[in-house]
Amino acid sequence: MLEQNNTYQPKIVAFCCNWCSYAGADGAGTARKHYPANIKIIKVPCSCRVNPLFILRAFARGADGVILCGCHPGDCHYTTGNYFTRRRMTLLLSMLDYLGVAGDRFRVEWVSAAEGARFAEVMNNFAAHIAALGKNVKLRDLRCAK
Amino acid sequence: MRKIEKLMREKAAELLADGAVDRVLAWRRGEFFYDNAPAFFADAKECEQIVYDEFCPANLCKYLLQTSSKGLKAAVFLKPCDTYGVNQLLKDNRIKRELVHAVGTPCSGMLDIKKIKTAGAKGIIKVEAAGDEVIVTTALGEIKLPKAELLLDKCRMCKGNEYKIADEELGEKLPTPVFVGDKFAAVKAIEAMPPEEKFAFWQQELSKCIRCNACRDICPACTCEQCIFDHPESPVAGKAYADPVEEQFFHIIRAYHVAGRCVGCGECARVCPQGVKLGLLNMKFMKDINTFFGPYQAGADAVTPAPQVDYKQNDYEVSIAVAGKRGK
Amino acid sequence: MELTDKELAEQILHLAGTDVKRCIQCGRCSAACPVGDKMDFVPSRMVWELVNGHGASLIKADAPWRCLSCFACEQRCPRGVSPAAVMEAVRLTEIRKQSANKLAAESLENYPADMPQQALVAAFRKYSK
Amino acid sequence: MQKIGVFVCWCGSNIAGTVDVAAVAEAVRQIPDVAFATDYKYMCSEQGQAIIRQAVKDYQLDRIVVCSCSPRMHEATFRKCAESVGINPYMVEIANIREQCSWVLKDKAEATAKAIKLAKAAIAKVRFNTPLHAGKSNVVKRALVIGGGIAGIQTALDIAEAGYKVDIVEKEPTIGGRMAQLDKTFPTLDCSACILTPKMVDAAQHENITLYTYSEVEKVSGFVGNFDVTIRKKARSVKADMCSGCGLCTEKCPSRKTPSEFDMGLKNRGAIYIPFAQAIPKVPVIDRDACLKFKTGKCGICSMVCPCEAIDYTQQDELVTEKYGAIVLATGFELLPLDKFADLGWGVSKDVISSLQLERLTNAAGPTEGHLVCPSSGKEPKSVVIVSCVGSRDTTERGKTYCSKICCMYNAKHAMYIREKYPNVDVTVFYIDVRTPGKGFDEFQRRAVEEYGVHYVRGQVGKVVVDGDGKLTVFASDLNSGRHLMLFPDLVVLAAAVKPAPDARKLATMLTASIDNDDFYVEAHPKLRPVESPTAGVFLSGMCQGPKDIPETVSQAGAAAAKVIGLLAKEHLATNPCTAMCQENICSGCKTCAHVCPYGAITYAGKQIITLAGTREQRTVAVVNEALCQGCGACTVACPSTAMDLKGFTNKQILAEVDALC
Repeated sequence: MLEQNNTYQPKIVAFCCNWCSYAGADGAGTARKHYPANIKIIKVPCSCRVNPLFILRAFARGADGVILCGCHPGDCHYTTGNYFTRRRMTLLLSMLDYLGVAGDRFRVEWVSAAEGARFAEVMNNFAAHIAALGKNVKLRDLRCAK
Repeated sequence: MRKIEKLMREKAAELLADGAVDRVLAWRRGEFFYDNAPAFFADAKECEQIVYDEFCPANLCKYLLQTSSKGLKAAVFLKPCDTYGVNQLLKDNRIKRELVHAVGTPCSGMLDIKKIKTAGAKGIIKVEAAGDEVIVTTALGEIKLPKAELLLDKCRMCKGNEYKIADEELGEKLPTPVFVGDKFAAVKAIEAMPPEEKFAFWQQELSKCIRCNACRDICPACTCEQCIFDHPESPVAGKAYADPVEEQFFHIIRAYHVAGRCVGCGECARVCPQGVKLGLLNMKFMKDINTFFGPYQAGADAVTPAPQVDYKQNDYEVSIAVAGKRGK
Repeated sequence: MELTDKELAEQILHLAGTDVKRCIQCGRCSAACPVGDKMDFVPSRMVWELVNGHGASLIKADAPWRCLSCFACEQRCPRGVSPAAVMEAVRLTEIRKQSANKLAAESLENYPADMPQQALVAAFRKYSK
Repeated sequence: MQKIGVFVCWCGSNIAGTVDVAAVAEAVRQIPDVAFATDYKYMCSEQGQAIIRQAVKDYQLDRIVVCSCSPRMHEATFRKCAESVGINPYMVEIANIREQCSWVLKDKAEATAKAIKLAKAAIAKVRFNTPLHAGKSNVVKRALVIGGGIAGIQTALDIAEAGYKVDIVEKEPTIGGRMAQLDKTFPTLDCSACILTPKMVDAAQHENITLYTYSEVEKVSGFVGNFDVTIRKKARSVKADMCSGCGLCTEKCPSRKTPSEFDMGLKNRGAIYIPFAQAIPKVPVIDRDACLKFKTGKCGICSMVCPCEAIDYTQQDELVTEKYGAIVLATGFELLPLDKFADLGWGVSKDVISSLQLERLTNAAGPTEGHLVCPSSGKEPKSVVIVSCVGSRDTTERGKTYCSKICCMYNAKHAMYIREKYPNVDVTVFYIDVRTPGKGFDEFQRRAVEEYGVHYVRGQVGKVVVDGDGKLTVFASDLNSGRHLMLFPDLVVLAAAVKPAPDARKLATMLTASIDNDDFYVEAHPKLRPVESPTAGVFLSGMCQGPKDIPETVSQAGAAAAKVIGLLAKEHLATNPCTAMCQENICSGCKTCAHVCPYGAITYAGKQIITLAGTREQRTVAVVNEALCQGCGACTVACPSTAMDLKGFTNKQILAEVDALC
């Protein structure tokens, strides 16, 4: 057994763009909107900075969930960044789903700088969703047929 | 095909003799009659060694990297499906158009020796295609087999006899195998599986891989100066790190990297010594790109930007795109 | 066991299922109420009592029994609060306390034929739980 | 060996109340290469910074991690502090243990554990930090103000007075904006036109100001100090340089079916029109949708009567491109459309009007020359009801959740207008709360009650019923007395909520300025940077940022101007050093990255490359223009061989964080 069920705390990595979602996370803090401690944020300048490799790496290292947050499409600080993110992540998510590995453990959400409360809500929902799924082991085992 | 072989030899010799090109890229007889190999020809006199028959599946376009980087002008014989690869190399700025002399070479489908052997032919001496049939000469005599069943997998999904790039064409275009049915049928079958089944399937497929890199080396879209898997600074640590991440994700990342650039030539699956169904990964991305971003065929020309470097303001949202296809 | 004022208010609030804390006491509900002038506690006052936890005063009020359940108050509320639901909750609290139906379907024939439909519907809403 | 210093801030009790800061310092002290770790009450204070400086000297630190509030708050502070002791500012990383930890968690053990994790991630990242150096970019000494209302005019005047060129783009045919429509202004009751029109003239005549009226911003590119803006000058169909502004054409125009926008639909205007007498520029425009000449080809009267031959039916839209160093958004507001308030009589009776319509009705230059009349009958009303908060503080889909701020004051003003001129007219104001913060504001509202005899009733109007004869009945409730009221006014004024101008969102997208759910522009910081947008070089002035009255608008306009002047006064701007970089020996020159660059910052050049194998080769590789690159990182992911990386957010740095957190 890796961990006891009752002590199981999912590990969740949130990639947040500096201009919208990271500011949204700050907003959640300012408004004292609670979200679980197991969500850890990594700041990136724009959601388009997030390489699918980072997400795979997080999963491989034992993350139970990965969420990528950026500005709403059309509101990207860099004008077009999140449009590319959207296409890239559509392909990635679809592929994860196709491989039967982490399709339901990866999410993309758009959270603006003004949406502090929504940031907390999105994180709470995602954390509850991941907690319900339980520990992620598949990606670590993908290439080792027993 | 013999006729075409003669035309090829003449054309190659002519181009080399004139000094119109520095090299000719063609096929040469291998150890067995069915393993014709790619070869460079620099001398008009050698051109008699050029062979062309139903066992020349290799796409020669990637060898243009070598000539182009050295500033050598090369003539290359391209079957219709091979022309997509050339366009992709041009689009990726990997070869110089002025250093390529593309010669369209008719093809009516390449044969799979494994399938011929499986069909019951033993002690094969010679194989010749004649219309819809294949005449197999064995030590025990001649047998006739239906050609359609002996084609290479990639030829069963033939894209047609159009050359997407050609400076000249040899002879008349040949009728190509007609593929009937859904080329994404196998992808759809996996998509329809429950997650556990998908996982089991891929776990089994990917575990076969021995990391020989044949798929990467043959791929006309895999043309990086330095592959990230060989590069110690890259996000997937290099071999020295012996990180399991690299092992697990090699094929996923490779497929992701060539998505939108993969021309669907099927060479990766053909050369895989372990028979990993690599096409299913590439075809999945192709299908998704077509579904989510609109019809796109990499290599159809050398200018249209790949879907991942393009966008529409009203593209599907990530969750909607994927969930919608899941049928939720 | 006798409920305290606060507990009573909580019970009513639970039954009402409307977020009374959002109320800004603008009074649109009361102004829109067709029988507001006949009520001891106008709809906004009902909500206000509930916000402040005065359950007992709600139970004592006559207003819920005058309410037509026309939902004009809910429809006009700029804050998405439903005073009608509060009225209903107070009635239910009272009715359930007696654990007996006051109105049975059979009693319908005792009513005059020209009695307005809305009055009948309202009566059954209130008394047939 | 690296020497990392970790400084854990208490932020008073903001962090220390929930996170065991000493435990965080102790935990990170155990990490290799952490040469020093401590905690202090206020790291950002002078004493806190002194601790950092001292530790750098004592322990020869080369990297700093501060566990504190959001980097958006004090990253710059700590970078400066590092620089002052000779450490490159980009060798500093912030672990956000306030907004992301102490403020969102309650359990101390949990919060402490998370804070340690976040600190470890920052330490993991800082190991891969490299010194970065900011470049320089020029500042174009010209500002653009979008919107020609009082906010835009004031901002432009202040900038122009400081000696910089300013262009105002106004979508209407004249500058002046909403304020030009008003009769009087609170709390002084001085005439709106008397204080606005001189400013309009000043703006028009100022040698540093260029007006683009009847124009819209079409396209914006570039970045702070160097914006490229395309302005569409819509065809007026009148040659501005020839027109004398005599107005003959507007009088003779036979088309009279278009409601006047300026008079809020209370009057019709011609197809060729000047919005109002003091319009600047006083040049008419032809509304091509209404004009008979454009619709049927028959007419042309304006052209015939024009003494200056200024009418030009063939005029085309003109595109002007200009470079700007700064952009000010002053796009103003409009009233919430009241279509969903038919229960208050809107759209049912002509005598239910909006506050702005009342302004036009009482304005001496308005459609009735200042005579207050009921629009239905043209007769003077005997009693008037004013309804506050129509669509404001409304969380349903009908309205806006916020308080529109100005209505309480203008309701009092309107009531006074009426009582002043028509002492026999009864005025009742229905309100939820009367909110009058501001100098002399409460006194003003009290005057309405005490001196002018305006009835104030606490309670919202429930409905306004219009009977067959068009008579109005107002049902309301007096909450203070519990009394039900039925009033029969001749005129009902709805104090509609304010909302940002409809093109605010479109402009926000063009400028990548942040916008909130109600379409108000978001300021960089609500308290510390209230007139700046988070997008560098974009400033906010007036109502487009949030509801505010004229005095506030003018002060904000001045503040925005001061910020613009501060920016334009700089010869150079330090560019963001976190730009993309190309590892040339890996770059294949595939040009994929250039496709995704929004700034055109990537070009290709033939270069002599030393390959990984050590040989020399002539190859085409990507070259990043660091002045143009804004550091989004799109190229880094587009690159299949990861030859592109982003300084400050390198693959290694991000992966180190991933590894530390997983």
